[in-house]
Amino acid sequence: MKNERGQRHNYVERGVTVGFLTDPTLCIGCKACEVACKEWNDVPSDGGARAAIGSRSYDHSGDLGASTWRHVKFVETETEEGLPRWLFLSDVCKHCERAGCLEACPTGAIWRTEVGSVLVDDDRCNGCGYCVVSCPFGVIDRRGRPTAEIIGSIAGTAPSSGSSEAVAGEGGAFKCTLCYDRQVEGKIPACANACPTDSIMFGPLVDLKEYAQVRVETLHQRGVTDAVLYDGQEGNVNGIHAMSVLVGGSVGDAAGDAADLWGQPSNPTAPYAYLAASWSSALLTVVLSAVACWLAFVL
Amino acid sequence: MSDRAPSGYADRPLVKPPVWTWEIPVYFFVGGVAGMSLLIAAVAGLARMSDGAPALDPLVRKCVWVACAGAVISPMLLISDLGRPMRFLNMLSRFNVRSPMSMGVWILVGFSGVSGLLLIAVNGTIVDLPVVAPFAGALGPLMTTLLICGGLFGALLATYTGVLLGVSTIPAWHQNRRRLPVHFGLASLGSAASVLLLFGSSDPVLVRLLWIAIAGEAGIALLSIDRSAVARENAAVPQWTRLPPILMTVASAVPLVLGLPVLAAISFPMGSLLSRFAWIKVGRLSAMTSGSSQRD
Amino acid sequence: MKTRSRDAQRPDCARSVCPYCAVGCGQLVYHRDGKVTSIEGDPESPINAGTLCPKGSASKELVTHEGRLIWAKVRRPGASEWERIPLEQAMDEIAERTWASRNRNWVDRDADTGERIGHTTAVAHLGGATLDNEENYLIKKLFTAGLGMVAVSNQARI
Amino acid sequence: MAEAHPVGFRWVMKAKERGTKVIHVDPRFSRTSAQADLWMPIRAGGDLAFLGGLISIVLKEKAYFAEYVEAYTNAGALVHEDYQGPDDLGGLFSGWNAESYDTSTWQLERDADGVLVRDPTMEHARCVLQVLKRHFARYTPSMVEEIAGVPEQRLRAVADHLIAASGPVKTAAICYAVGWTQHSKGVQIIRAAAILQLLLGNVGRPGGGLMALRGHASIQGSTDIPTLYDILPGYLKMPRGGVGETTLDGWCATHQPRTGWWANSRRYMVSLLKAYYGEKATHANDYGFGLLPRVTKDHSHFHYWLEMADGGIEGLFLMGQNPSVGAQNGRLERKALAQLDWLVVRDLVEIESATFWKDGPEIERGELVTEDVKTEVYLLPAAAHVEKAGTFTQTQRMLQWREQAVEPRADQRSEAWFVHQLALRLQAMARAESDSSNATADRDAALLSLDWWYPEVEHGAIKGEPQTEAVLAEINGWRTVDRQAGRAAETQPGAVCALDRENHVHHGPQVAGFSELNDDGSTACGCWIYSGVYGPDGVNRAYRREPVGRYGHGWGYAWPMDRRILYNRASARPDGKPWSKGKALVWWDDSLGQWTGHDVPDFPVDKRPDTAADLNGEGVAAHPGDAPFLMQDDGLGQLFVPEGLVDGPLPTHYEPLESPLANALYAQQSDPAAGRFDRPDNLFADLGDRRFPYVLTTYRLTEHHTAGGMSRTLSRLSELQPELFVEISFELAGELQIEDGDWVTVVNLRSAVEARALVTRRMMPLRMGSQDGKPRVVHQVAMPFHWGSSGPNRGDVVNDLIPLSSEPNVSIHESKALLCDVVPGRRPGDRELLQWLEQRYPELEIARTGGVANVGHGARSASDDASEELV
Repeated sequence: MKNERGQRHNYVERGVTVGFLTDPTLCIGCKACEVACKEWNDVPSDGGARAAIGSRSYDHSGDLGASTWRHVKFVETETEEGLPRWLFLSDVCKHCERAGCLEACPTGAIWRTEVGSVLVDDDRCNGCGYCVVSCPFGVIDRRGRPTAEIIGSIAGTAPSSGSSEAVAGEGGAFKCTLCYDRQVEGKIPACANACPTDSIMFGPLVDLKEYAQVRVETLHQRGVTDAVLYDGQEGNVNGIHAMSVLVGGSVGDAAGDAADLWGQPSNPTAPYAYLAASWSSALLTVVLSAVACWLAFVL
Repeated sequence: MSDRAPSGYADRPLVKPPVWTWEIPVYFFVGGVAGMSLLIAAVAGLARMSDGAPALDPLVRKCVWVACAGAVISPMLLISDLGRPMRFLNMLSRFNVRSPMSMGVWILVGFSGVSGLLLIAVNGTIVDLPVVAPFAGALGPLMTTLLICGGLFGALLATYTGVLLGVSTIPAWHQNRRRLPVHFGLASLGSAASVLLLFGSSDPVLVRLLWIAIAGEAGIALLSIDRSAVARENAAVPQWTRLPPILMTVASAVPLVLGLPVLAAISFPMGSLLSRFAWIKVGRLSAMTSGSSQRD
Repeated sequence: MKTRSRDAQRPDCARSVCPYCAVGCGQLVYHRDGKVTSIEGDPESPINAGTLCPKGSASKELVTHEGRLIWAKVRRPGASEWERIPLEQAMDEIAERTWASRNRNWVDRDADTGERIGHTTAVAHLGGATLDNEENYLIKKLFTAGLGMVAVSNQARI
Repeated sequence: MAEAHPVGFRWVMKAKERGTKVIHVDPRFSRTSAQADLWMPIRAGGDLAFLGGLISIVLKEKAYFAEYVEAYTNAGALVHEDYQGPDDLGGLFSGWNAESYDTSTWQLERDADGVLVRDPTMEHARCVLQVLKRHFARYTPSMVEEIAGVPEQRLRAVADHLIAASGPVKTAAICYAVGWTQHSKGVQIIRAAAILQLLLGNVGRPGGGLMALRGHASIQGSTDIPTLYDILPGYLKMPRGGVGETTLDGWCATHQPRTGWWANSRRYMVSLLKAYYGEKATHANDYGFGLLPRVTKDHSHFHYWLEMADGGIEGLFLMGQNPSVGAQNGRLERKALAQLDWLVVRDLVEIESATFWKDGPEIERGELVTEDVKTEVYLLPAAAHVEKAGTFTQTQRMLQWREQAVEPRADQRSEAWFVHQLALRLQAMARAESDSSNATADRDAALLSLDWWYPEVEHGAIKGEPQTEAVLAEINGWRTVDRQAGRAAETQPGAVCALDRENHVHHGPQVAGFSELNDDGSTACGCWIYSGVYGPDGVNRAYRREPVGRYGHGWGYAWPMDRRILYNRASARPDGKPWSKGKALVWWDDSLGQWTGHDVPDFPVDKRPDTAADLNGEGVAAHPGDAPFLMQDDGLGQLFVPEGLVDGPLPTHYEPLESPLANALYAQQSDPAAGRFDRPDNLFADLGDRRFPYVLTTYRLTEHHTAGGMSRTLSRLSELQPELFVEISFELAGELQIEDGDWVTVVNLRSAVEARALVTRRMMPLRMGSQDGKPRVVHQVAMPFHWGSSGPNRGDVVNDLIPLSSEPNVSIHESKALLCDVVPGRRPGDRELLQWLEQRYPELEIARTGGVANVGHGARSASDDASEELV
């Protein structure tokens, strides 16, 4: 399976559900995906929650967020013989099958496109911020004030260049758009287009799923026995469109500690799971308080 | 293999902290007070019915005034917290049952509408208008339905905010998704009663309501002492977040017992307001410590 | 829903090569109304097949960021600030200084053997690895074959 | 390679997916190591010992590709009787006379007709193969471990992989970059790799060879058409003063061998002179050969920079280079700029080299005072790669034409415009002066003879831009037209850009390739190796974009003659058949009576493989049909190099100029012919100086570009690597009690640099033999060198830590293996830095003050035995 860079695809017209498969065993940690994404989408510099030097190997982008839509993670570990082992993985919004952000959005700004990607319409979003606390992967964020200040004040790292002047698109929620505007043109997303080693694979989700199984199997045969597929089947998001192979966890584990190592939830839970319990409690309170008032009056 | 753990991301936050600032906790408090005062108005009006029409005694009038004040202030607070305030109308472009934020907006709209009508109705000027005269007979049941709707919207307004936090990925919030609506409801009820007391209404019902709220809060406090969210054990939780339960229970009960209701009517709402700020702060800390290696 | 698609009206697209390292990745430079809109890998290049590294991917910012010099500037001896200078005047002044320094330090013949040397070591040049072949050709032709400058060097040093 | 050539590494990854073994040798476990099958940690400076170890194994176990070595290399040639190697002379070769080598004892035996005497069995005691075996005999696995820190079984693993991947059916490739070249013995390290590849039969074959991963977009171009002091376009040597090269014949006597491709030198030089001086280059005036300036010493960057530091240079042009950050001994580099009368800087941004007088470190430290710096600095904006058309030559010798996308803005201009406008002005001044008096006739003869004919084009608001296609046409070469015989009415067929600025016919049809160049003035050619890029068919081959076949012919133009793999005759057996079906590249086709294959044959197309050598033939005709290495005099791969290298015919391990170890193999500590520029502001630490216990090496990051002018100024790259750091092992960090992310200061005799400590397991202490009974452990620290004092993303200049030095053959500096100390905490502020340095290392103050050590400066280092000095 290969990224089709020369020809134009017509996934949008045919409504084909597309996605990413990221394979860390091909990644060289060059961060071309981070730069290509920002250049194509004019994403401003993420001077905000900057991971200070020394806290995360060569990863200074810190986290996905409103101004970092692709984020290469670096893990330094060791082989059995005690030789260094350096792993890289390009993280991105998961475009969940059932997306917490989409369900939380009160303005309908977040919608699912014909290719199954979850897209924030920057012209509708009024920055209410509820999607930010509804994403089980901690991806989407509101740009500019006050997220940077909040994180800065808590994590004790004042935003290094928390520039006060207005940031482009300030106040809106942002995340990876799976380059919907490129896809309308029949082009593949900017990150997959740039990736020198095709570690980021873009294509129909069905084909990616099939290829992912084959790839994990091949890796196991080749001795990369700790390779597992992280496809979001656990938890309640019913699968994710941006899958990745994970390495570095313990051999043969279900994706548990590999997910932990890479800072991914092993059991991503979109908040809709809590609706019933919370609303019922609210309605019960309404009734009880009405009764309480009645009693207070009548006695 | 050396004992050195791999430099991984297990200690990095799994979810993002809330982006809301002071306007939201204040709105939770103001909305709660306004909401519950309309509930009190409704119950008061219906409990003291006379000849098919709810009594519009001074307590009900005050409650409606408080509700209307809340109905005016709340939207301003919500809109000011938006990243793009000028687009607040987009919230009204759809009705999304699965989003507590969307439901909350419609509850607030409903509440504001009803409290507006009640304000007019309660002031009696409408009754003398010649155009209204022929419907005089229907006023009683109209007032009843208005009060019932107001009470319903009011109570929902006071409790949906609990659902707003409860239905989220923030561990400290969703782990308390059942407790939060109850807590916000009771806190609002008690605060509404206190506010009315402070506005000079001496109706003994208010003190009883305050007692109910205090008892409720004491119950919740006892329940949550044993386990509660990751926030409690987390060392980074500032001390002041432990203050609200005390204010709303002991610090309110003692003045009541000593016959100083005004003191209680100050302590309780203060505890209630502080509690909203505490839950936001705890929510942020909970997000920042949501890394898999810190999972409790 | 407004899609900000850059290719909607097919702006011109220049075929170029990345200015950073010597791998020589092909680049497509999309531009409209005299401005570069985006730069990505050239899918037909057998070298990079449409891919780019982080530096190559940053080419658009490289050619459009505000830190780029736009106006010629000169710092007069002892001055503590730059001052603007018209480009033509700068060229004249540079030509005069080159001419003067070269002639003042012209070595026509070897003092002992009388052998023709015909060079100056008082005017030097550094740079070239990031320039075009045509530019390096003109530099060597003018400076060495024309002016007799021998102190000509660049990053390669082979 | 994944770090500095990520897209080049795409193809290594594709090969790895198909089973190719990838071995990475590097002092630091980098992103390349992360994807390699085998990482080889090595002590910076031990590369040649490591390669010698591999050669020694290949020779001892006769694992070399015998048929290839016997036929295609000078393995069988006999070395001069009086030749003596480093084992005999304590690390030197015979012929060393304290300053340089007399190479007479290195010559190979020739018979009466001058043909090489070769022992086909390669057993003769004096034959090159046996000399090689003796030379590398002591590079045993244990010796390699002691010198390079490479464990024995790991060296064995690499040898096994290389041997298994060589021979008729398989090939192995070696890719290298400045990690090998930037050493005081850099050329010899490459030589060792070349010997290894020749022995394994990997040169000239698909998937084999030795590839230099060059660093800049057109650095290959800037050596092919060189802005370098000692060569002319096409690697023709610049005439030197005092060695009898006053005439063309004199020059040809030394640079035109009778045999081998260089026999054509005269035709290329005359054609170049015709391109330079046009009609003024005639048979009568030796085609203007006398007009060329003579080289009298080493005029390369460091050498003339030291003259500049001593006030010997008045003016400097900086065109696309930022020495204040990118060059070694930054303090000396920047202070030297202050000695200039005038400086012209042409760049995209306001680089440190343009603002040394304003906010350079020396200003902060008080070493320079703005008002006292008299240098007049012109800062002219340059056009970017999308704002001008032209060709780059990438690392596989391929020329690629760039289309111009947009117009430059305001004063932004291309370098071509700048040089063209400067040339017009200078020629006008020369004409004015020569009209008034002919005293200066001799001095300005060259400038006035210069054929500056370039037609101009207008684009956007810019006038006076020389037509780039015209310059490329001149580079390709054409048949000259006798313009005195009246104006030719119209251009001849096959001519390209034939009208000059006055619309007169300037030249005739383009030549199709360098085989058409003559030495009678009938042809002109700006760079013979590029000839063929813009032929008579008017097709600019650098502009082609239709790749065909495995090697992408039809995309761009690889010199020479669009050949993709050099010496590919060696991909066929002596009898012309491919070594194996899978590795067939070029072979003899009997039916066609020609060489054919997947690449342009690097051999006379119709010369049969069994052709005997023509004893008095000229050039390649003198070679037999089975001599692939056309550029060499004997057409053979040079395992032993009798001529052309100034520091020895065979690679020999020497320690870096600053090393923690004594040379374990020979008494000679470092390369005898390497230059150290011993000066007060360029001191080296002596062997065993315990004040500098750690090995320092430098490298590049993927996210930044050399001196940072094209990356630190971009937000999208800067935020990926926001701060300077130094990579330190957990073990060393433990000894120094520093944590990941702490500030540390790296200091040596040149300067002190502060950086964040990145404590990692990717830097490993090396166990290297033993020292006074205990196993010796050597710690290494590694630093990227992109940061500087200007622009939004600033940091200390790592190159300040590195002394000027020059490798004997190409005068490249040694910046990959040095010594340093690592001190926890930030360095003192700029004001106190120099005093702090001199306190730590009194010899700095002695050097600065010329011998008077000020007692008042406090603590003395243990090694200081100077008598008590009065204040």
